[in-house]
Amino acid sequence: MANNYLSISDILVSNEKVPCRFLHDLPKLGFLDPSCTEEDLKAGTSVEIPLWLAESLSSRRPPLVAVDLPKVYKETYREIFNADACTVDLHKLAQYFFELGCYVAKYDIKGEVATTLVNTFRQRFKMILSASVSTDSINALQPLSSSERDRTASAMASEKALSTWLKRGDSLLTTANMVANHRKRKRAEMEML
Amino acid sequence: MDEEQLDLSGEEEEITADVVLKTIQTSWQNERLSPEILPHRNDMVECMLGQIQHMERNINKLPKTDLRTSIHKMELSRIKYIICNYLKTRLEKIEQNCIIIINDEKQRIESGTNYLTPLEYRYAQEHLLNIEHHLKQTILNQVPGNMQVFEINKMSTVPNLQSHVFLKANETVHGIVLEDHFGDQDEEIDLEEGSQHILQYKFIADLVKNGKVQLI
Amino acid sequence: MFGEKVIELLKESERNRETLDQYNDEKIRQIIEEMHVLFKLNMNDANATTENKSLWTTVQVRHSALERNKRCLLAYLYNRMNKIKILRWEFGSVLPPDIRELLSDAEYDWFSKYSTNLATYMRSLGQDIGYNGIDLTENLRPPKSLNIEVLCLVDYGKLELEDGDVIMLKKNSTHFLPTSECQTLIRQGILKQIT
Amino acid sequence: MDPYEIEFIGENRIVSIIPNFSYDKIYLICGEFGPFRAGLPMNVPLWLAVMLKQKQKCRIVAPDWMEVDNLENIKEEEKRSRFFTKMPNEHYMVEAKLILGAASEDIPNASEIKTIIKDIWDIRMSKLRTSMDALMKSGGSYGRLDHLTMMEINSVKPLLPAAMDELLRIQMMSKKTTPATLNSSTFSQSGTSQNT
Repeated sequence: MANNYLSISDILVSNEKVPCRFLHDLPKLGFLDPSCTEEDLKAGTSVEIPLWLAESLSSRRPPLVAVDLPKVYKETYREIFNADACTVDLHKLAQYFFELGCYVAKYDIKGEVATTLVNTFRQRFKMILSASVSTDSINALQPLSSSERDRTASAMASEKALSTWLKRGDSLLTTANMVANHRKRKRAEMEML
Repeated sequence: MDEEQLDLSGEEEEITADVVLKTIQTSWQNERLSPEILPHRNDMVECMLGQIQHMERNINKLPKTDLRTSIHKMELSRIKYIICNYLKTRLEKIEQNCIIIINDEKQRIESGTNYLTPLEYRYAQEHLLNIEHHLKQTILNQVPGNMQVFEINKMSTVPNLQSHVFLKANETVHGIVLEDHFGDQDEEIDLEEGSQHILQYKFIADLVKNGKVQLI
Repeated sequence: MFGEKVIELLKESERNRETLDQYNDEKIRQIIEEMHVLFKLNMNDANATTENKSLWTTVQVRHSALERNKRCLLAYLYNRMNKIKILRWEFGSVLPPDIRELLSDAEYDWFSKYSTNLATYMRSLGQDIGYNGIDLTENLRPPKSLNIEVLCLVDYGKLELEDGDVIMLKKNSTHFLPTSECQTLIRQGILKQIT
Repeated sequence: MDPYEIEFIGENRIVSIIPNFSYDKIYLICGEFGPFRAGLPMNVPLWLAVMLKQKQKCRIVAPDWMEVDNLENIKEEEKRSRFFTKMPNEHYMVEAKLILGAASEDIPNASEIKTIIKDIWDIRMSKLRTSMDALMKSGGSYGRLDHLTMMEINSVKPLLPAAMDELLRIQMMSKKTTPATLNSSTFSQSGTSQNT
């Protein structure tokens, strides 16, 4: 996954909220805290704000906020992941677990988040392996995080291409993807009318 | 039809058509499988295009029903597939990373080690202009004052040279260092002739370019 | 105001990765308008920082939001540009009206410019050695046989083959044609390979 | 790559045919073949063999390795070994699929051979999945894959390389100590007063 300025998936990851404590007063920005009724946001207030904003404010000199770890990266959850990462439903818990983790790991000075991320990723690889050849793909996909699902989907696609190749004689020339998809969508829209 | 002895751009060295074809095939396969754009092989492509043209003229002299006609046509369509796919793959990479490719290419042109053909280079420059024009037209010219800049450094995407690739060693290469990013310990491996590996592209990028390994 | 609208836009296009949605002119306009509002607020408060120093942090927060909005808008547009490029390869240089409608005027302009650049490149291929170009949108699949049997899916009309023969492509008619001459029609969904 | 592209590469392999017609040498770009003498075996590229067979111009000669006892041995060896054993050639599956698909009547014991080759393929594919998991668990940054054929290697793409890329990215990003800038620029007062 490209981690660049124009990447939509990176933008969606950085839209995830992280807990922060404001270190300075912020006049007129009370709306950032849903429970705040004042016009101004006071120093010391703890609020969940999107990662992009948190990163930008904490990288100022002096920092404007102190970023805290989201709960899935804290010790309680780390213990669960370290015990058996494969039992966790990441789709429910944190669908951008690895991507968000990469950003927030630096706020954990002891480096334990980094270790958990790496171990979790390694352990859960076999879930992708088995989901990609599973006959019950809906259930196999369920506990996977967003990027794990993407990876499984592309593995399934190559699995399918291979088994088609093994079964078929010749490759048929087919309608281009975009053409076919637009036609499918048009048909669906017509049916809805 | 006689076997062709092809004379490449007036150089002394003579090279047969089947060698040209093998070179193109290898370049195509490497281009498809490497994350970065590789030095062009326009000499080989043009040579093969000439060969195709020559062959097509000869086919036209044969009776339509002649078995040889369909055999030659089949071979030509196989070669055309490789050439088209090779050139198309390069265009895709050029479009994808055009900012960085143009920058690198400017330096390479100075040192005479260009990776792109003149046509490709022109295509890349035009492509970047088109992108810039569209983004300015639609967004940048409309947003508030200090947001209007086309920030070329942010827009630039780079090929991931750390991506993992499969390779087969064409000859034995000793002492490939698998650098460790985390300060633990670098590892050193040998690629014996015929052996196959998966590792980061950047460790063997030079070996792809000088033909000591083949991506698979 | 802080990038929520623009995220809806991106989520929409992320959901339909395989197709192009209608260009969302209205939403883009609203987002740009909001950026102007933020910008004005910032201008006013920046001038007032001499009296109230803590306004400075507020200005910085808004500036981050402006940058964020810009990034999201560019990503939205760039993503569509990539899809529009694919249209050129799959439909050719003339878009069917129902697809054309999905593009804004500026995007159609981008499509035409992309198309022209590509055409110029392809036309120049092999010119030194007497070629008049190579069409890279053909020969997309490894060739398997010289001729294939196809079913015509629409009333298309006449098709002139390289050898001068003219055939009528009528809906539900089947033909045995040279692969090289019908692959574009297959890609456009006019013919279907049966074998 | 698409399996058909790997097949396309494998189709350049040379196989033996027995033509039922006679003709002079043919000079192809990839080399010269012939002369064709009815009833006499000769070598041609696999794509040409299949093409001539479809036109009923030849019989395809079974490659040396395509033989029941030999394949049974390979299968046993493959089962016994923890590692991948060496296959008859680097495109064995493409060769088998094309020859048995186009010319099964030319190959003695074709259906038995088909079954054994499929068994060997399945054993190797399941070994491949186990090795991928082992590779990721043991480090996931480097692997040696001798004796895997191109089609087999292709079957683990994009999954294996993509997972290795992602693992490396996680390691690098999460170990970074300095805060990432996340594409934000620093605000400067002079910036706001421009263009107003």
